[in-house]
Amino acid sequence: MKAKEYCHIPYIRYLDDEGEALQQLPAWTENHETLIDYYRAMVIARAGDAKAVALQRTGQMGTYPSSLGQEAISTVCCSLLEKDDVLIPYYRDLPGLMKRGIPLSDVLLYWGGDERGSAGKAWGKDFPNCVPIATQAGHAAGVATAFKIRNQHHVALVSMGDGATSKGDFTEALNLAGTWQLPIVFIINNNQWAISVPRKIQSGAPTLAQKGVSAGLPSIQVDGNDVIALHEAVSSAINQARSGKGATVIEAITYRLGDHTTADDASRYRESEELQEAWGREPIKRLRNFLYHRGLWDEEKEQQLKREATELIDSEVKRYLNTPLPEVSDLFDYHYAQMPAQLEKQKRQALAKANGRAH
Amino acid sequence: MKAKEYCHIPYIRYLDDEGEALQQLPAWTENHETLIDYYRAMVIARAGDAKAVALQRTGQMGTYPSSLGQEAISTVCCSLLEKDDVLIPYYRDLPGLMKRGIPLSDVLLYWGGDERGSAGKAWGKDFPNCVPIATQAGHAAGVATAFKIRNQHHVALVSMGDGATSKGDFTEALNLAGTWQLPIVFIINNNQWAISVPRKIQSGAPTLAQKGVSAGLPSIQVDGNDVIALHEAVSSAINQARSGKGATVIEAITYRLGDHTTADDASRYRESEELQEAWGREPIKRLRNFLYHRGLWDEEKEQQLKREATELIDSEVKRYLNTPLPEVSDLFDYHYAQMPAQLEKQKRQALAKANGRAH
Amino acid sequence: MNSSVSETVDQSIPQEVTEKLSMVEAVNLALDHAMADDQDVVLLGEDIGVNGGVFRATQGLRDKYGLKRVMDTPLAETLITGISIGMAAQGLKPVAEIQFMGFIFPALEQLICHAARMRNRTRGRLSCPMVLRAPFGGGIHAPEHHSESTETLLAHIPGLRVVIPSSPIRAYGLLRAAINDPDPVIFLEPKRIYRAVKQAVSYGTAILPLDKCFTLKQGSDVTLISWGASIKETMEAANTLQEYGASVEVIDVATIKPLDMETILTSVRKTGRCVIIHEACKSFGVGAEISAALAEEALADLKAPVERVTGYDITMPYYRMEDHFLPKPEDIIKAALKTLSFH
Amino acid sequence: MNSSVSETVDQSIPQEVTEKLSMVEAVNLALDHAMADDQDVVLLGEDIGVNGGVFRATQGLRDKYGLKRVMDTPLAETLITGISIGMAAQGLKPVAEIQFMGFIFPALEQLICHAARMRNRTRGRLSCPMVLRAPFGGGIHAPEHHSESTETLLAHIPGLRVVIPSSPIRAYGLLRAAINDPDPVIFLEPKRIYRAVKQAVSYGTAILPLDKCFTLKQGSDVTLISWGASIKETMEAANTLQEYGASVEVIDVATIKPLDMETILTSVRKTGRCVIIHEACKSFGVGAEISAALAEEALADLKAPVERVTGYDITMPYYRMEDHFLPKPEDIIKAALKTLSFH
Ligand SMILES: Cc1ncc(C[n+]2csc(CCOP(=O)(O)OP(=O)(O)O)c2C)c(N)n1
Ligand SMILES: Cc1ncc(C[n+]2csc(CCOP(=O)(O)OP(=O)(O)O)c2C)c(N)n1
Ligand SMILES: [Mg+2]
Ligand SMILES: [Mg+2]
Repeated sequence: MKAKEYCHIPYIRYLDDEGEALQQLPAWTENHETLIDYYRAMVIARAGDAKAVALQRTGQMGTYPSSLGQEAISTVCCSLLEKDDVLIPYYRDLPGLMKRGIPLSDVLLYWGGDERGSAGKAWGKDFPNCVPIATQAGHAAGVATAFKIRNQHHVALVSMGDGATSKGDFTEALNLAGTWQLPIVFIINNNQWAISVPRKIQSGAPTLAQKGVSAGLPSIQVDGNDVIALHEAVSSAINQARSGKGATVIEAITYRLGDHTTADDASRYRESEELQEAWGREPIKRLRNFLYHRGLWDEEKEQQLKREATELIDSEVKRYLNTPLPEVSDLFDYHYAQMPAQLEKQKRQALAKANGRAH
Repeated sequence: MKAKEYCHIPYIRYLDDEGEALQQLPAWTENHETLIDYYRAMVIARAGDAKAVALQRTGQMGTYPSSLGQEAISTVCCSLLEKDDVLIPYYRDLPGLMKRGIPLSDVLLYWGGDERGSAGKAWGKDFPNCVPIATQAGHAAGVATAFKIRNQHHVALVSMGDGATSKGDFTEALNLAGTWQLPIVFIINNNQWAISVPRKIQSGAPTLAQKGVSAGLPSIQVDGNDVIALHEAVSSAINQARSGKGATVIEAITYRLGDHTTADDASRYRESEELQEAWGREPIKRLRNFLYHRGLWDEEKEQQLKREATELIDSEVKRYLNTPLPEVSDLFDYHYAQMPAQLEKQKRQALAKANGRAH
Repeated sequence: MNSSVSETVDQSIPQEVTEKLSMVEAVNLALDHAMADDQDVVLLGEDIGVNGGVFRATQGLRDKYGLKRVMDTPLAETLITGISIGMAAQGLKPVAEIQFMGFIFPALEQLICHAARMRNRTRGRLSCPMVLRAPFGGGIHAPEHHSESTETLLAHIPGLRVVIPSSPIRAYGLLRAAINDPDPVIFLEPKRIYRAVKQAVSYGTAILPLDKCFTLKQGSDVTLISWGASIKETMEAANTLQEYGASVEVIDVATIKPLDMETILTSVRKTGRCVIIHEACKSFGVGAEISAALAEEALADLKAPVERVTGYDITMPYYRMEDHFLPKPEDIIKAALKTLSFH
Repeated sequence: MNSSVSETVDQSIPQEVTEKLSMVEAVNLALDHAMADDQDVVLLGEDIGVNGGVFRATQGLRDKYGLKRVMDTPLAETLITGISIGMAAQGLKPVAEIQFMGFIFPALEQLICHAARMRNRTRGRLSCPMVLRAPFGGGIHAPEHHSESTETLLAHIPGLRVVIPSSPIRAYGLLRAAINDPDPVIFLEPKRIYRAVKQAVSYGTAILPLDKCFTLKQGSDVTLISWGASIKETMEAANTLQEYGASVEVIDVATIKPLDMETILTSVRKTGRCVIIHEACKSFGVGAEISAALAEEALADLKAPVERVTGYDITMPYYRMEDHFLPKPEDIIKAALKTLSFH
């Protein structure tokens, strides 16, 4: 009675670590625009991410969780979502947020300790960042339930880390998704670490995808650094959800090339060899090789893209840094549509105090 | 990508609905004592259970959840546990508790609204009844962790209903059991209903056993009305746990022949045909047929057993009904080993009030 | 916002009344009317569908509004709350039932971290117009975990509203208001009085404000303050005290959060004496906030220390002994007489 | 149980001191000594092993005591609490870490329904000698959910103890007591002052009682009452007030539950004036219970209404604005002067 015998989880991969095709590529890859678009998005996201880390290091922003090395997952997922679909992200989704059209400055504002980072119009109905691990899985199930009740053919896409799969919220949502045939895509960014806890002591299951099996959901593993494999898995899952056939669990295998956050020092608990090896599998280099080898990309384009990225990021950082403090009244004004009398009183006290300090 | 294709859960059954062998029986069944012991235990448990219902109906006890039709699971599990193993039961485990040597009167006291029902020596280190669904799964994992830390070759056996498998507590405990290779047997009493919620709208998974697959655990289904199949599955799971090879999930398929509790009226939500059919599969009749057909049981033995049961139950009911009210001080004395001064003050108030009322 | 809302029992008897309803029937009617009025109102919870809820609060609604609007969920309170938040963020108005308040704790992370914060976190971009209903309180000889009163835990959370009715008319009016409200409301139903009295309730019954106490009885010597099922013992005590010659004011707080201290202060400034009654444990209970606020804001007007008549700081006893835990009319009378005789 | 425990900083400096420790180092030392003294003490939590905890409270202990006694768990707070209860029922003494108090909510069902009740439920047959540690409070510019103070939710639960140290010596003495205690103790560590001051702490440092306030400063005009990180601002305010000529008494409540009202009452009966300071939201906070109990039991001695200086009834703001939320020395001074000038 070995568990492994009961359970087979497919693993999808198209490109090897160097960006060479391992098998016949899907037809859509003939349209190079998509791949180039992925590449551009990942390069810009990585530059934005590096800037966010730099802002923290220079005391201009708070704790920040870098998405270094995991850009492919978030980028591909959010490229494939439609506008009326709803993204329920977690805190390591900078690339996807940017792909959804959310200004980098919003994300910086959030990590810079300002609620207005989740308030902008560009967010649409997407969910703000979620810090309490795995709680967003329930929200996704609720969003998908709303779609179903209203007969809307939209999809809820929810992301989370490998650690999040241990929390009951995740499995409760999986179970509902299976029971109610909900239009959800669960995407697990398995970056091998939950802060200092490695994948193997997070769960004894040979794959995290098989958590989906517990709910009777189709469940697959995919190379999370391979945009082609991701595109295949995610688009098929989105289509399935959109056509009323229910949810899919996708475990995307990648690696957290950075520290957990800027407050963390991964060298305390992981071997540098492991990190070095993982650099050899990272998604941007891989796709760059692929594009170079096929003559779809060159050094000039690369330089041009880098300039674009710098320009975009500089202007967003400027917007971030120039955002004045919120009003003190903001702390009170958004708790209830109708402010209770007692809170009104406290607000007046806070304003008086703030004025007192200002003088 | 159909989930079912990824996952095969074995199903164990030895006796058909009429108690005829469906395949070669295991060697231990040659020793008839075990089977007769199971039969006796189930008959006594069912009589005790019926008495508990009657006590509630006649206003002599509070709400009670009958184990009617599900006696085999609890009986076999608790027969196979050793004294130093720890049982972490749920509220539908009367047969097992009696098998563990816990007086029926304790169980009646509990449902009669008296904490002392969980206090007796006979309970050993076993856990008291657990009402908040699935929370006991975490306790079992903790008990098993203690065994592991102390190098004790004991087993934690935890039971729960089909509904309980939807609650995150259960899957969190499964995950830990797999990760830490804990000596646990998870036994699911799948009686097809969670109050009014039928199995199929509790989970979209084809089996509940496959929840264990999410944690990489061996997971099986067993006919929960077939003591031979249960004995095979549970003893093998206990052996595996005891020998350090980790946990097993056993889904025992049975049927709740009664209402959810005495406060429930199942006719509101389930078809009487379904109930009638289920009576045809119930465990006691099945084992009785088996024993009769092999000449191991007869009418005289049956009558003798019924007299024994009545005698035992009458004396236990007497003990229950004659148990005087607890002291008012009991309400306060067991909150802390060292009673805080403020509570001491409240206790004095309560005692004074009680004395005032008594006069 | 400045005047107290007095008891509406006598005021709001609607014209089209055909029958009198118990409190749980009034809850059912409020849900029915809210669903009829607004397509976005959906119900979810354990056993609320064909079974109509273990107390029958949702009886008949699945047949009337269908499976998509009356959803039996799997057994998972974290999930029930999480999906309510997800639905609410999309503009639905979920009304979730937690079968008993003793099982609300798995919902707290979602309530505290998300429901209560969604509006503030997104500066109004998303909101959480959900209601979480739960029967609560002791006195019906229920099993373990079925009799607790832990409203304080919810009252302390900024961004939530906590509402507790104590009559069929208030149950109807407050629940309809809760469902209409654009923010999350915890609606706690004192099950001991689910079927205690009947009142005429109909579509015309007034929708009530969510931040106003109800003055059930006017008086000048002492103010009794309570909510939920304890209103019953409080009114009994008030009547006895009245027979003794005391003029008693009774306030049903009803909206625990936000707390309408204005009505309470006005009353106690007048009477100078106050007894607070609740089933929950005394320490760090809702009564503490009321008592503290009274002494902080009306110290000079207090003619006697405020008295609290409450449960002890112990786990709710199993039912054989629960009577020793629950406040009784004689306890309230004794406390009131103590304040009246204080000098 | 009758006399107050005065500040032990000066009393308990042990003989074998080699170095001065910060509060988080004192926590680490207390864990180390408890594990050395008692084989049954085991640690568990997220990232407490090789990483030594995100604040380094468990640093070095995995290497010293091995994987079986220092357990990195999967990411699941419900589970962490559930297994602690299971282990405790078998006689182990688990000390679990919740990484930040903002993530304690999934633990509440287990804490409320089981940890707090095991002894009472089994009339002493089983018990729950566990400690749940969690860093809490604002002021370190942390991300969302990392800065809340929700001690009230735990203080309201019968069967729990809630303890909050405010200095390295008290952290050591209280944590060792918490681990020795045969009942569940929630041990909340004010992370803003984890490294604020250093004190000499060693194996000889006194183990402290779990139901006694600490009088940090004696005075006769006004009593300032606080706990945790706010003790810092409270002491600053006390010093300034002293310069103004007021004689200030400062009490560190430290043991939030059970609350040592005796020490508090004795002080306020003497001074007649009281300011309570805490970071948590005001309404239904721990301050409410203290203020209510003072007015109920010492009304005649109060020369001025009790003042509460607390967080507002709002969600902890993200860090850019958290300063507007946290009580400041000038707020405390202002409130104290208000009580001093009351007539
Ligand atoms: C409920 C909860 N517990 C603990 C934390 C603290 N915490 C933040 S991130 C993290 C690790 C998450 O790991 P994983 O899910 O793998 O995501 P990753 O950060 O690796 O992308 C922890 C423990 C939290 N945010 N929420
Ligand atoms: C956390 C929690 N939620 C709700 C309940 C109320 N409740 C009691 S039993 C039950 C159904 C349980 O069904 P199942 O797990 O299948 O066990 P069964 O009663 O059928 O044996 C429910 C919802 C509870 N006890 N605990
Ligand atoms: Mg990870
Ligand atoms: Mg069941």
